Amino acid sequence: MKRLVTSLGKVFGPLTKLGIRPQIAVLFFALLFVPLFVRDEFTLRLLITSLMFGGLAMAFDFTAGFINIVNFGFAAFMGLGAYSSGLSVLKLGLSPWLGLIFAALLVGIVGFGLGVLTIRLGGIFAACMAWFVALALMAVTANWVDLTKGNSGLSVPPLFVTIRNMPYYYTILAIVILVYILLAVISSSKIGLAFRAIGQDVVAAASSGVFATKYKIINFTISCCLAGLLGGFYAHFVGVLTPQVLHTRNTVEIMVISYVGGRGTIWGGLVAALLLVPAMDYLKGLLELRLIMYGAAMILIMIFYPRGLAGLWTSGADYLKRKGVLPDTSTVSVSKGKTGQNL
Amino acid sequence: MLEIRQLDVSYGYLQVIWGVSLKINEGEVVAILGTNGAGKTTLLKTVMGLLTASQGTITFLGEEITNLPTFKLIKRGLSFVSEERNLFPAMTVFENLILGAYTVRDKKKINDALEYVFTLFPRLAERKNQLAGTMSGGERQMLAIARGLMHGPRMLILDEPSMGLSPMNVEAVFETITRLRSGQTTIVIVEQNVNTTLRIADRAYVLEQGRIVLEGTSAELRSNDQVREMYLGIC
Amino acid sequence: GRGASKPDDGRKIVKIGVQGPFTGPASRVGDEFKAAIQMAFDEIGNKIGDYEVQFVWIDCESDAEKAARAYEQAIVRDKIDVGFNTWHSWVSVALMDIAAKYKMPHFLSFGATEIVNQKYKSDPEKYKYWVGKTWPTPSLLSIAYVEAVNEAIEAGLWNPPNRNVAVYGVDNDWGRDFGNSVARQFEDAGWTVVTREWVALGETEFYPLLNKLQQLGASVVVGSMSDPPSVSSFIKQSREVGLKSLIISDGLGWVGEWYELTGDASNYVLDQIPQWTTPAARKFKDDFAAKFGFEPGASTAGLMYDSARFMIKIMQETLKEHGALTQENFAKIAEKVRTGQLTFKDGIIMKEYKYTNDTFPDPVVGEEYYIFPVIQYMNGQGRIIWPSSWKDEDIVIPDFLKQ
Amino acid sequence: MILEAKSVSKRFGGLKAVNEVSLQVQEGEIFGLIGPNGAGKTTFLNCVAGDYRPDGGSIIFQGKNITGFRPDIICREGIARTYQIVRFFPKMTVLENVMVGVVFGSKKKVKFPERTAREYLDYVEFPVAHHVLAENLNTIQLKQLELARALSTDCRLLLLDEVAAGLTPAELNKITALIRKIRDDGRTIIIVEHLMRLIMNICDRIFVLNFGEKLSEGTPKEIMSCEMVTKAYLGETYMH
Amino acid sequence: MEMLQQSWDIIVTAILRGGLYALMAVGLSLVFGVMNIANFSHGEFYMIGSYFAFFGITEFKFGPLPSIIFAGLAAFAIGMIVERGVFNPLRQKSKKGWLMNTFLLTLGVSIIMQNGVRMIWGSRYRGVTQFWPGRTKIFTSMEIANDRLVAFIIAMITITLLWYFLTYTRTGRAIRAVSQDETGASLMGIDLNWIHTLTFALSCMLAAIAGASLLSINPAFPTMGVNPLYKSWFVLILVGMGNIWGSIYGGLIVGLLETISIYRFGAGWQDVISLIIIILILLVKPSGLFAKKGVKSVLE
Ligand SMILES: Nc1ncnc2c1ncn2[C@@H]1O[C@H](COP(=O)(O)OP(=O)(O)OP(=O)(O)O)[C@@H](O)[C@H]1O
Ligand SMILES: Nc1ncnc2c1ncn2[C@@H]1O[C@H](COP(=O)(O)OP(=O)(O)OP(=O)(O)O)[C@@H](O)[C@H]1O
Ligand SMILES: [Mg+2]
Ligand SMILES: [Mg+2]
Repeated sequence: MKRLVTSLGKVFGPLTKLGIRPQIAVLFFALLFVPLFVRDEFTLRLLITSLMFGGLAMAFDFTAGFINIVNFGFAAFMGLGAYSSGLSVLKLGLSPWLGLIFAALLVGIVGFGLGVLTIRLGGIFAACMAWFVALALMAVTANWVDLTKGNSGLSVPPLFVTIRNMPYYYTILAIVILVYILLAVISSSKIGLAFRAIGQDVVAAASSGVFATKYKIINFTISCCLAGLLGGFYAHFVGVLTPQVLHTRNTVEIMVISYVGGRGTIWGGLVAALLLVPAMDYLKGLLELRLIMYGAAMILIMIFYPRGLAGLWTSGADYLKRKGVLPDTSTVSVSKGKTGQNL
Repeated sequence: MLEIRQLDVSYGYLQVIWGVSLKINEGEVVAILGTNGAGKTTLLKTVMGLLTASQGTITFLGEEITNLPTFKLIKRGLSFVSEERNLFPAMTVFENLILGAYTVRDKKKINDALEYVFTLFPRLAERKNQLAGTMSGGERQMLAIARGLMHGPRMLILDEPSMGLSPMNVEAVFETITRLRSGQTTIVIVEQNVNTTLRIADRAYVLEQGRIVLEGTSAELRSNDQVREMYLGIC
Repeated sequence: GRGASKPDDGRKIVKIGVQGPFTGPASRVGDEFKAAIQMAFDEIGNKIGDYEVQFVWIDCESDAEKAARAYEQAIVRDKIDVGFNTWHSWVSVALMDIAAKYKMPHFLSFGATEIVNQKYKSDPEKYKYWVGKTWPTPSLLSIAYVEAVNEAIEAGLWNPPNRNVAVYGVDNDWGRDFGNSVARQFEDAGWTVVTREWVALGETEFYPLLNKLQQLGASVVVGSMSDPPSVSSFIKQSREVGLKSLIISDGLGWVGEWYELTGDASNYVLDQIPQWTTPAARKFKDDFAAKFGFEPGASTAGLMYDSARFMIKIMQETLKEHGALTQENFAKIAEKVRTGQLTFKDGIIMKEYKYTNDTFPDPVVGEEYYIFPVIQYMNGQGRIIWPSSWKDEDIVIPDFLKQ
Repeated sequence: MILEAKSVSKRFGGLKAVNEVSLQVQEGEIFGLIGPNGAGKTTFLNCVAGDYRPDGGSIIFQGKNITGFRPDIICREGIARTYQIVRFFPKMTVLENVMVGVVFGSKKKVKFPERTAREYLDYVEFPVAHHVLAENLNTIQLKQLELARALSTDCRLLLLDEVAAGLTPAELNKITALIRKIRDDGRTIIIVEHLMRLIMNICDRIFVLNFGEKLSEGTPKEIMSCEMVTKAYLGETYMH
Repeated sequence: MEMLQQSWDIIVTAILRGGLYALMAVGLSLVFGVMNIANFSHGEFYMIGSYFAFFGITEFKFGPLPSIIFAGLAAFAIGMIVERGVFNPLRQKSKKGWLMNTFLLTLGVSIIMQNGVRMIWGSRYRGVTQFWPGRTKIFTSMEIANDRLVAFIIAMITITLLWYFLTYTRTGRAIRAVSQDETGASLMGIDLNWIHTLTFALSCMLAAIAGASLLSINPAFPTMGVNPLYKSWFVLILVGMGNIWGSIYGGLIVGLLETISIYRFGAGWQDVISLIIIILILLVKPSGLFAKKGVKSVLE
């Protein structure tokens, strides 16, 4: 066992350097081959949705878990991406693929603006500012009927001519891998160091030479850009958009996934999505009871395991390392080391 | 009056206090000395129910008080002036003092206590209506001590009352302690200012890495070589 | 799980996938749907010929993505044989693609706005599995108000101070479609539209709006809101403000308990809503209330009941003609529904539910087919004032509107 | 002269926390800033480090006017600081805490930030393993960590706000030696401290603030014998 | 003349609207100030307040006022249960990441309450047509339904009582003390657990009173709490945390913004307009209109 892990460690060594976790690389590898075994259209669709939420949760965590600002309007930026991709196809005649890119860029720009808006705000005020911007966006989407068709809904052309789920599956898988790698690389780079520094103590970060504003804006821009991209995918996958896509309800859903996954980990959100979305689907028959269970589960997790799945994984791995089953390879361990007590 | 037996305290996995036992008699001034991070604050907080003990017992006036919630200890006559002062910054000096007497229901007793602390610290009487958050460091410390006296405690525990104060204010604080002592209040004091502390204390304990390593009267300790080297800086 | 396929013990089962908002913000409607469908199928002992009917309740949660996923699950996992019903138009749009993908005939959906028609017309061949709307595009119905008002004026029942009309509505697909089409129809009939006001869904505070309307002094105030708190607040507050206009509140009576919410503030208000007119309808209403403990709405539970019975008829017809209740056979029968060869005449709400090639996906609208009578409320009762052939009474004009 | 403050002022509402303070700090000296609680010492440091923008006056650092610059720019210009109440990144390891300073704190591009960070930790003789999360450290360790982070920005001028508060005499001796070492390695230091023993021991010159204004300035000896200082700050009965 | 009349209408409407926003916001602010919980289940207590008032009137045949008081007390009790069952356990376990963890807890509470109510009472609308029939003339031309006026008065009285309670009573002072320094408060002999439970329950009671006194205007249904919740957050953020009188101004400002935008831009845009203005205000005053920097308390 130990030797296997060590040799795997060698293979993944360069990846780990970039902050890409071997277990996630394995997961992606497995996901690549899923359609070979699962030919069931519904399961594929469920996986598509799960991956989509996983991607969103990762992008959300990139802000919440690193610079410690909860973008409580996150769904609206995803929705904005959906609408801008859809409308760019309908009104500008772009191909849906270009639409996705257009959406990513546009929402990235809006994220830039949001970053500028929230510069001076901290904590709950920044979260509320993002939320208010989102609510305003949603109201605009509902009211600008000439452009968006408002609450009647906007029909959006699909990405593929075929109606099978497979192409969508590989598209979203590619997007999610891209998102993960991008976020993992950034967050393990110098920029990531700056993100975490300003997330934990802005003043100390500034006095160490970190220009908080710049990194806050970079973070918002990237996170929103990815939300826009995923939103664009949503648009062309589902085929119809209503302002409800921008609803706070969806932000809560993404937030729960990312928190259950574990804050500040990037990968936690993806794993949580792959578990939670199917689980919720499985329980659909319970109607309200399902949502009550969902609420209760949320409460129990927050009370008893606030570090989420990632925390569970880490403590599990720590336990194994202590038992000597796994080699202690990490240079930067998150475990609580024994501190020396004195000079 | 207060007795601690074989106390262990940990933060998570990290044990900080190891089998500490000590005893404080009525009317004494006892100092607890120790290097930074020796666990002095931890010890006091555990006595006050702000932290939980994993092992051992604490008795106060013959009754066991181990791990009782803080507010019950206040009712029994303990009082704690913490390192961080813990004042209510958006309330006036007067309101802070009134809250000090939260456990006292008798209006007259409250008024007497107010009068007493105002004679101790005339400065507070002048600043009765100033918000605590706007007071200077020295004034805050006075307020914290005064507030700790408001419910007429039988034992007052002070954690580094002179920390961060200018020499003049330090002087004032120690003067107050001397005066309290003559007022029959038992006092436990934790200080870095070893020199001065040993001058006013009857007895002292030395805590090191969470263990009691020395104890004795002030005079004994002052002449102890180890103490002289470690704390008095005399080599 | 529910992923079971059919039993091999010779029992014949037909699985019908019913879409609806069973949880989420519109779950109230979902409750009524479910109850009405159960009423209809209970009456036939849940059997079509020797087939036992099994329901797969497909919850859309008022969300297009979730609805589509649930629908695909119902098709792939639960192996439904036929689809039935929706509530939101956007859900219809999302499901049309799924239905086309699996060639799953899907009958009689509420989702009514133009967006559904547009999608259907963009590729009728592809979307032919989307069979019929239970509710026509709103503009097809709202013309009745204009006619009712104009007829009253011509008949000398009312001499309005001006021919101005103010339009209001809830800000969603329904409210806007309705408001805009009724505005157009009033304009075509020579009226002037002085304002159009959209309010947020769930809004219950109408003082500013009503004061504005009152100052505009239009003779008629017309609009629609889909949620009862808004409607009842609007009506009550219009009395509080003392609005001196004839109020048309399309959809006031959509939920059974409307009178408990508005009280007599609803007097004189016009609505266009199916009524429990026939004995059969009233019986349904009473049975429903007795069975489920709440008042059914004629336009939700009532229409759903008709729709479910039409569905039963379709299923029976399929069995009769093709001998088995399979997806392919349902698809074949869809052709007859679309062309008007198969219609439903025994409804409690409408005279006849019928589609033709010209109207599809809308039902045929007309006095002998699908029409909502215009009614006027008085002390908790709705009395039909239009069309004249159905009329209970003439329109009553309140004193404050008389000149 | 490395730093010059020309009649720097900072107000909070009606309160003049720092009022027209002018001072000069020479290259390579240890400059003490003392005064009663609330005299404006921390506020003055905040003005120099850019945490506050002065309401009036100017601050010249190495011949460059840096008044009102952002703290991160000032840091990269070469002024680093520690805080009276320690500031650090609790969820990062000791090493990462210092790396923030190494990577972002100086104009120079550091090739191997990790190695450099370790060097600074060794420089302050940091006693704890480098992969420990900072939230698990105690006060003195945090102060050392903060010092290492400040130094890691490769500063020319170091502002220390009550680094010695709460230390025992033995620890005090260590920190005194460390401060001397930092100065001897060519850095200038401004130190704010209440501990006279330390101040008198290591400062080349001392500046006394009272109610936001200059009270006195001079060598430790001069200050000790200055009557005004005794009255306002040390107290009549002050004795060493 | 007409302009004047219209301005009066706007102002009166805004005041009536704002009063109840203020009542909601005060409760939110109380819980945030004392317990540091950003409560997203506040709207659900508004909702159950509505339900209890309905049952008070229809089942127990109370009059309007007793029904409202009944609703307040019932919500108080439920609030106590929720605090003891949800927030208290977390506090005992760990205070790390408290703000975000409790935020998620409140989301959970909100989901459970919404769906629980739907399960128990279904999603039918429960309302009464009127509490206090009739209208009152304000100024020369404007008439206002008594229900609305009384609801406003109830809100104002409740807020005043709360203010008195917090300022002058021993327990009120204890609540404020906890909001400023928990350790300090416990060192004064204050039972933190009790104060937290009390505070949360009080806040729930305020929301329930708001919901109950509007029953004749808003029938009760499971998701009715969402809108008032949003509005009270607007108010809270606009005025800054922990300021009771500020909440009243905030309520009026939000009411006024909405009313004006309805008049000027049409109904659908009210959220856009008022949100944009709130955002602009926040840009100028990042911690809210009335917030004092660095001082955290429930009452200034
Ligand atoms: N952000 C602020 N807002 C309002 N007043 C402030 C602020 N910061 C400091 N003050 C006030 O300015 C004065 C000077 O404070 P400063 O912190 O500079 O004192 P100090 O000399 O460092 O005192 P100490 O030795 O106690 O640390 C004090 O009266 C303080 O209350
Ligand atoms: N919240 C905490 N979590 C983990 N460890 C802690 C915590 N608080 C204190 N410690 C550790 O416990 C030990 C004792 O700390 P304590 O504050 O009791 O020391 P002290 O003697 O009061 O020191 P000081 O003179 O600095 O006040 C230290 O090693 C410190 O790092
Ligand atoms: Mg201590
Ligand atoms: Mg200072």
